[in-house]
Amino acid sequence: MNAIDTLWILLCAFLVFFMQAGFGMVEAGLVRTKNAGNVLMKNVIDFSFAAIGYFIFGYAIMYGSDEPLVGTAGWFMFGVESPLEGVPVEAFWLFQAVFAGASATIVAGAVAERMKFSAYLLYSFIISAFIYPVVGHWVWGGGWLADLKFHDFAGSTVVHGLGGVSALVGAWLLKPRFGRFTNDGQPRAIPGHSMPLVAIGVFILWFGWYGFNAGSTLGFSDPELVARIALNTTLAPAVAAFSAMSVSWMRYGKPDLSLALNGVLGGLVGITAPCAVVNSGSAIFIGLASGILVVFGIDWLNRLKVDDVVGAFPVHGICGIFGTLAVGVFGSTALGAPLQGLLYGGGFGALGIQALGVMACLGFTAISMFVVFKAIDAIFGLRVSHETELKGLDIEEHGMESYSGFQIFTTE
Amino acid sequence: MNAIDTLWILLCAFLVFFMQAGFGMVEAGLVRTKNAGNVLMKNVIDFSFAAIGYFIFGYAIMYGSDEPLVGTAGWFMFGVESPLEGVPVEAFWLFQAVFAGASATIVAGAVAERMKFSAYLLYSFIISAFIYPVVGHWVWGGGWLADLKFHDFAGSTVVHGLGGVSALVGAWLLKPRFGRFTNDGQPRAIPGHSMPLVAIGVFILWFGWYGFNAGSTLGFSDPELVARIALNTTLAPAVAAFSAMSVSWMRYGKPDLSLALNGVLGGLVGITAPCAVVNSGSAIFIGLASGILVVFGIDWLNRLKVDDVVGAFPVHGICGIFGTLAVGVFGSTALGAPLQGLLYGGGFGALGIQALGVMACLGFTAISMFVVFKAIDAIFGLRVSHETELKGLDIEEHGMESYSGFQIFTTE
Amino acid sequence: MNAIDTLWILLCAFLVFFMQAGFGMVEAGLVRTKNAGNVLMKNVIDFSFAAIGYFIFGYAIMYGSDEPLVGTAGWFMFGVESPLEGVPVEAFWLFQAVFAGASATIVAGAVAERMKFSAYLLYSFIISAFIYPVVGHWVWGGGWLADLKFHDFAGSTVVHGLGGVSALVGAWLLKPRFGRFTNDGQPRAIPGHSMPLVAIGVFILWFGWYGFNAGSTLGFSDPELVARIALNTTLAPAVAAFSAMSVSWMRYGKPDLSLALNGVLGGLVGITAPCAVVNSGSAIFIGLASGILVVFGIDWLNRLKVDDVVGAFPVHGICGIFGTLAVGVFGSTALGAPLQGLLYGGGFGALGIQALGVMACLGFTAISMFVVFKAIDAIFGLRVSHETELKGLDIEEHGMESYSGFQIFTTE
Amino acid sequence: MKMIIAYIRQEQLPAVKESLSGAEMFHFTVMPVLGTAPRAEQRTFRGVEQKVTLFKRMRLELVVKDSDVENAIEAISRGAMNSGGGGRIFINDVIDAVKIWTGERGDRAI
Amino acid sequence: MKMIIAYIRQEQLPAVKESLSGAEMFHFTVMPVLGTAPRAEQRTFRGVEQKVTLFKRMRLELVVKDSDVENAIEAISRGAMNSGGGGRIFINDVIDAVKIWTGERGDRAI
Amino acid sequence: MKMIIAYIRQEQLPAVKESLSGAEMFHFTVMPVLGTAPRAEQRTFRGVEQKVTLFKRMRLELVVKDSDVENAIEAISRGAMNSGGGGRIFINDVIDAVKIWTGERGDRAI
Ligand SMILES: Nc1ncnc2c1ncn2[C@@H]1O[C@H](COP(=O)(O)OP(=O)(O)O)[C@@H](O)[C@H]1O
Ligand SMILES: Nc1ncnc2c1ncn2[C@@H]1O[C@H](COP(=O)(O)OP(=O)(O)O)[C@@H](O)[C@H]1O
Ligand SMILES: Nc1ncnc2c1ncn2[C@@H]1O[C@H](COP(=O)(O)OP(=O)(O)O)[C@@H](O)[C@H]1O
Repeated sequence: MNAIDTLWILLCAFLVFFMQAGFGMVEAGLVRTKNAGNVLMKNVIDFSFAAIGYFIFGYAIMYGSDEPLVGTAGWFMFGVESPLEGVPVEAFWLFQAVFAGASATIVAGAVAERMKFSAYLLYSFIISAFIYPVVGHWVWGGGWLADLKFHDFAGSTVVHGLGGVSALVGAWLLKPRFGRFTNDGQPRAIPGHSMPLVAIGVFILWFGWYGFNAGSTLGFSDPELVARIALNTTLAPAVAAFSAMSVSWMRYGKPDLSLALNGVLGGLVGITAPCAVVNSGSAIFIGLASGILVVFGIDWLNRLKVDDVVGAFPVHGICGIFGTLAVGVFGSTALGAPLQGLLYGGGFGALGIQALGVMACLGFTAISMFVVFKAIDAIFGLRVSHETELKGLDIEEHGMESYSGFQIFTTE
Repeated sequence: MNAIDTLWILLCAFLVFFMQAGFGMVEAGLVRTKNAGNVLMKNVIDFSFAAIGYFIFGYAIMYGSDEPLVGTAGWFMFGVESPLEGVPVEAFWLFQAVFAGASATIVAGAVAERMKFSAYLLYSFIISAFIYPVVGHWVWGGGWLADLKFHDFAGSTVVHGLGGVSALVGAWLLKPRFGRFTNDGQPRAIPGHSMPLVAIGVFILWFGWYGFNAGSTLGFSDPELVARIALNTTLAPAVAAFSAMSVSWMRYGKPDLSLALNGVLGGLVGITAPCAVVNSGSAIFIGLASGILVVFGIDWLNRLKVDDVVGAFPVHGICGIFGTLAVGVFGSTALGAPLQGLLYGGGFGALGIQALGVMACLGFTAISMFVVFKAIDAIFGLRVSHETELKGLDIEEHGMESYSGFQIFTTE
Repeated sequence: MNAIDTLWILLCAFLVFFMQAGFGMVEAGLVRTKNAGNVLMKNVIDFSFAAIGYFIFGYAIMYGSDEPLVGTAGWFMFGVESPLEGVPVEAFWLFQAVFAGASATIVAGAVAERMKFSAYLLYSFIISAFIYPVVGHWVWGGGWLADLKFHDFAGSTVVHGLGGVSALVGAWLLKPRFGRFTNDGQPRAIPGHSMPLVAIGVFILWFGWYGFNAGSTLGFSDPELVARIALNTTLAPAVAAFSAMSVSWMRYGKPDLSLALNGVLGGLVGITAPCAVVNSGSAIFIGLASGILVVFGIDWLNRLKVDDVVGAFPVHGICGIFGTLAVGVFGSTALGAPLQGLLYGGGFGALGIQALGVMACLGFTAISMFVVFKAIDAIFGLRVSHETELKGLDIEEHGMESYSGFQIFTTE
Repeated sequence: MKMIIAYIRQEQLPAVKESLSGAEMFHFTVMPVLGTAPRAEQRTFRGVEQKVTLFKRMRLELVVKDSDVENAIEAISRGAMNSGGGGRIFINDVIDAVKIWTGERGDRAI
Repeated sequence: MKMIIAYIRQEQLPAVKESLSGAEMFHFTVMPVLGTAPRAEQRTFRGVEQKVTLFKRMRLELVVKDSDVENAIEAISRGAMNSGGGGRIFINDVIDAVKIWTGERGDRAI
Repeated sequence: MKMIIAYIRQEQLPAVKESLSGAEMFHFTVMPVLGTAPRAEQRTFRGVEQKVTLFKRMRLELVVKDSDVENAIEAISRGAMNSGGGGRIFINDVIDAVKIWTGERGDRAI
C-alpha cells in the first residue's frame, strides 16, 4: 500500500503548506494597517527561504545521517534516500520542509511592526536552514532524544516550542513597540486592524493542522491512528476556544474574540505532541488547559513588558511546552506512546524524559537564537528607526500602502 | 479497501470543517463593520459547541442505537462502534460533527447584528447537541424516515433545511434590525460591509461542499458515484450563479453580486439531497431553479418583513426543501435512488415520501426551535438593547472594533 | 488501483477549483475599491460560464474525438467515454473543466476597472467553450501537437500562455485606464486597494497549484512522479518570490510586495509545463528566471503603454512561454520527457518543437481573441463610459459599493 | 451667511437629516470625525486596558442665510438629542459663497 | 487672510490640484466628505431599494492672503467643473495664522 | 470665541492631546485629512513611479474663549513639533455656540 501512503503525505503537506496563509492572515490582522504589508512580505519570504534553506542545508542536518547531534550528509538533497519504505524522498522532504516554514513564520508575528525586513530575511534563513533542523534531528532524525524515547508526535516542541521561544527571544531583544507601555510601565493596547483577517487565518490554520497532525503518521497504514488524531485535533481546539473565551470573559468582563481565536491555536499546539497517544478525554482536558494558558500567558508577558504582538510565545511556546509534557501524563502505551504516562501508572519516568526533551530543545533554541539575533543586530541592526516605526514599515520599507484609497489613521 | 475509505472520509471531513470559515466570511461580509467581530465570534464558538455537544450528546442521539425516534446510547462516545465496516468510528464521528457545525452556524447570519451573544451560545449548543441529531437520526441514523425510504443524500433537509428553518424562526422572533423597514413598512437596504469577504466565503463554501456531498458516500468503494456527485456539485451552483444573477438583472436593473453569490449557495444546497441519484441534466435544472428561488425567496421575506440578514432561509431553507423534493422528481433508481422519481415514471410515490420527510423534519425543527428561542428569550433575552444595536455589538458585547484604524461610519 | 486514481484526480480538481478564489482575491486586491466587486463578479461568472460552456461544447471539442484539429463528438457530454482506464469520465471532465475556468479568469485581472460586464460575459463563454478547447485538443486531446511530441505537462502554454496572451490582447484593445499614463506617456501608479487580499489570493493559488501540477498525472500510479512534481512546484515559486523581490529591490530601491507575490505566480506558471520532466536543480533555475521575467515583463508593458492591471501577461504569458521552452532545455527523457532536452545532449530538436508549439498555440490564441474582442466591441462595446470609469464599475454596473461604511477616496 | 458646524452622534444623523429637511434645508455636508467626551471609556483588547478618549462623531457643515440660523440650530438640536447626549453647534461667519456651476455669488449661491 | 472651503467632486481633485498649482497655490488640505445633491439616487442591494442622498465629495481647505481670494476661486472653479456639476465654495475670514515650525504669525505663516 | 484649526502630523496627536489637557483644554475634535508638503515624495508601486503630493495629516478643531487662544496655540505648538516638521494653525472667529443637551449658548457652551 505504498501509493496511498505517498498520497496521504502529499495531501497533508499541501494542507500544512496552506497554513502559511493562515499565519500570514493572523499576523496581518493583528498589526496596524501601516504594517500589514510588511508582515505579509516577511511571511511570503520566510516560506521561500524555508524551502530553499531546507533544501540546501536543512534536510541534510535533520535527516541526512543519524549521528546523535546533527546529520551531515545529503546537502542539496544529493544522494538522499527516503527513510520511509515505499514513499519517495521528495514527498518526505516536502512534508518536512513545510514544517520548517511553519516554525520560521511563527516569529514574524511576535516581532511585527518594528523588526527590519533585512534582519528578518537573515533570521528566517538561519532558523529553517540550521536551528530547526538541529532540534528536529535530535527528536525525529534519529538523534539523542529519539534514543531516549522522548515523544513529540507532530511537533509541539520541535516546531511550535522552537518557534515560540524564538519569538520570545526576538520580541524581548527588540523591545516593545513605541507606545505599547506607558512611561510608568503600564501596558497599553494597540489593537489589530482587521478581525476578519485574524478569523480566516485561524480557520485556515486549523484546516491545515489536520494535515500537520494527521499527516505526521507519515503514511496511512493505520487508519485507526489517523482517525484518532483527527478527532483529537478537533476536540482540543474546540474546547480551547471555549476556555480561552470564558477566561477572558471572567477576567476582563467581555468575551474577547482575538483571545478566543488565540485559544483555538493554543489548543491546536497543545494537542500536537500528544495527538497520537492520548484518548479523547485527555484531548479535551489538554484543550481546556491550553485555552486557559494562552490567556494567562499573554497577561504574563504584559507584566514582563515583553511585546509579543500576536501572542506567539503564549500560543506556540507555552502551549507547546504544556502539550509536550502532557504526553508524559496522558500518554498511553496502548495507544502507541513509547512510555506509559503518569495517569496510566507509568510514574514520573515519561514526564521526566519529556521535561528533559523540552529543556534541551528549547534551551538550545533560546541560546542559539539569542546569538543569532545579537549577531544580526550587530551587522544590520534589528530594529527600524523611530521614524519608520511611526510612519509604518509598509511605507518606509516597501514604499507602499496596504490599503490604498481607505481613509486611515496611522496613529491612535 | 478500507484504508482508502477512511482516507476519503477524513479528507472530506477536513473540507467540510473548512466550510466553517466560509460561513464566517459570508456572514461577516454581509453585516456592517460594527458587527463583524460579533458574528465571527459566534461562528467560532458555534463550531466549538458543535464539536463538544455532538461529542457528548449528539452522536449518541443520532447514531447511538436505531430506535425509530432517537438513539439512546453512546454518550461521550463511550462504547460506540463504527457503523461503517473498516472505517474507524472516530473518522465517522468527525464527518458527522462537522455537519452538525454547519447546521448550527447557518443561523448566525440570519440573526446577525441584533442577537445577544449569550443567547446565541445557548442556542448553538442546543441545536447541535439535540435538535440536529434528532432529525439526523430519523433520516440517517436508522430512524423512521430512513425506513420509509426518504432520501436526502447529503442533507438538503437534514442540514440545510434544518439550519434554514431555524434561521427563519430566529429572524422572525428577533424582529428586524432597527432601520431595516421604514415606519410604513417599506424595506430599506442595509448593505454589507465587504464584498470580498462574501466572495471568498462563497468560494470556500463551494470548495468545502465537494467534501460535503462527495464525502457523504462514506467511502470510496464506488468511484463512479463519487465522480457523478462531484460533477453535479459543479454544474448546479455554476448554473445557479448565472440564473440568480440574471433574475436580479432583469428584476432590479443591474446584476447583483451578492445575489449571484447567494445563488451559488442556493445551487449547492439544492443539489445536496439529489446529488447522488440524478444525472447532469437534472443537476443543471436544479441549479437553474435554485438560483431563481433564492432571489424570489429574498424578495418574499422582505414582503413578510422578516429580516434575514444573509438570506439564510432562502438559501438553505427554500433551496433545501426544493432539493429534497427534486429527489422525488429527478431521482432514478438506476443511479441508486430508493424510489423511482416522477420523471422516470415512478409516479408521485417518491415525491410524496420526500414531501412527508420535509414536513416532518422541518415541522419538528420549526416547533422545537420556536420553543428553544422562546425559552432563551425568557431566560436571557434574545435581543441586545437598542443602544447596543446602534453602537454595534463589537463594541458593546466584546469591547473591541473589528477594523481599528479605518475611518468608518457607524450609521448610514 | 483505479479507486486511488479517481480519488487523486477528484481531490486535485477540488484544489484547482479553489484557485478560482485565489484569482478572485488577487484581482480584487490589485484594483481600486470602487471596482473590487465588479472584478469579483466577473470571476464568479466566468467560472460559472466555464463549467457550462465546457460541459456543452468544450469537452467535445477538446477530447470528443482525436482528429488533428478539433474534436467533434460528445456535445453535452453525451455518449463520452473516459480516456483514462478505470477513471470515470465525470472525474476527468471535472479536472479539465476547472482548467478551462482558470484559463478564462486570467483575463479578468488584466482588463479590470474598465471592461464592460456584459462584454466580459460573452468573452468568458467563448474562451472556455471554444478557444481553450481547441488549443487543448491540439496538445492534450490527441491533436497535431501531441503527435509532434510537444510537451506541456500541466499547461504553461495551454492554460497560462493562452490566458496571458488573451489578457494582453484584451488589455491592449481596451486601452489603459484613465490616468494610468500621463499625457506625455509616462506611466503612473494606480495602487491596488488591499495587499492582504492579494497575499491570501497568492497563497490559495499556490495551494491549488499543487492540484494543478500534481493532478495532471491523471492518476496515482507513479508516486515517484507525483512527489517530484510536488517538490518542483514548491521550489520554483519559492525561488521566484525571492528573485522577483530582489530584482524589485535592486531596480526600484525597495522590495515590492506585490512584485514578490507576482513572482510566486510567475514561478508557478514557469514550472507548470516542465514540472514532471525536470530535476529540482532545473526547477530552481526556472523559478529564478521566472521571478526575474515577471518584473522585467511588467516594466516592458509599461514601456509599451499597455495597462495590464494585475500583470497577467508577464505572469501567465511570459512565464508560460518560458516554462514551455524550458522543457526543451531541461527536460530529460529519463524523467519522462518525450524528447531529450538541450542540456542533456538532445540538441535543439526538443526546443524547436516546444517553440513551434508555443507559436502555434499562442498565435492561434492571439488571432482568435483579437477577432472575438473586436466582434464584442462591435456588438456591445468593450469599454465602459468615462463617467462609469471615474465613478467605479461597482456603482455604475452593479449599483453597489464593495466596502459600505468605510470612508474611501474614489480618486487619488 | 453663516456656516453652522455641528458635532453630533453618528447614530443621530438620520434624525438630523430628517429634521433639517423638515426645515427645508437640503444642502449640507457631513464627515465622520473623532471627538472628546466628558468621560473616557475603558475597553480591554487581549486583556490590556485601553482608555478610549476619542469617540466617533459626525461633523455637519451647513451654510445658511443669516435669517435661517436660528431655524437651523433648532432643527439640528431637535434631531441630535438622544438619551446619551446632544452635541455641540458652532456658528461662524461666511463672507462669500460661490456656486461653481453657475458662477453665482453670495446668498444666491447657498 | 481668508479660508476658502470648497466642496468638489472627488474625481475632479487632480484637475483642481493642477489649476491651483498653476495659480501658484501650493498649500491646502483635503478630506473626503459626504454631501447632498439635488436628486437622490436609487440603488438596489439584494433587491431592496436604497435611496442614496449623500454622495462622496472632496472638501478642500485653503487659506490665502486676502489678495489671492479671487485667484483661488477662479482656479478652483476651473478645475472643479465637469459635465455632471461643479460644486460650492465658501469664504470665511481668518484672524490669524501660525506656522509652528518657525513660530511665524499672520500672512507670513500661510 | 475662536475656532482654532490646526493641521498636525498624525503621529503627534498623542503629544498634542497631552499638552492640551495640560493646558486644561479637554474638548476638541479631530479628523484625518490629507495635506500638501513642500516636497513631493517618490514611491514606486510595481516598478512605476508614483509622485505622492498629499500626505496624511490630522486636523484638529478646537473652540476656545478669546482669552484662551494664545494658551491653545502654545499648547498645540508644543505638542505638534517633531524632527520632521510642525504644522499650521489658523484662527477663525466664532459668532455663537450651542450646547445641545442644555441649550446653553455662547461662551458657556464651549
Ligand atoms: N470646544 C470644542 N471645540 C471643538 N469641538 C468640540 C468642543 N466641544 C465639543 N466639541 C465636539 O462636540 C462633540 C460633542 O460634544 P458634547 O457636547 O460633549 O456631546 P454630547 O452631548 O453628545 O456628549 C465632542 O465629541 C467634540 O467632537
Ligand atoms: N449650503 C451648504 N452648506 C454646506 N454644504 C453645502 C451647501 N451647499 C452645497 N454644499 C456642499 O457642496 C456639495 C456640492 O454642491 P452642488 O453645488 O450641488 O454640487 P454639484 O454642482 O457638483 O452638483 C454638496 O454635495 C455639499 O457637500
Ligand atoms: N495655506 C494653507 N491652507 C490650508 N492648509 C494648509 C495651508 N498651509 C498648510 N496647510 C496644511 O497644513 C499642513 C502642514 O503644513 P506644514 O506647515 O507644511 O507642515 P510641516 O511643518 O509638518 O511640514 C499641510 O499638510 C496642509 O494640510
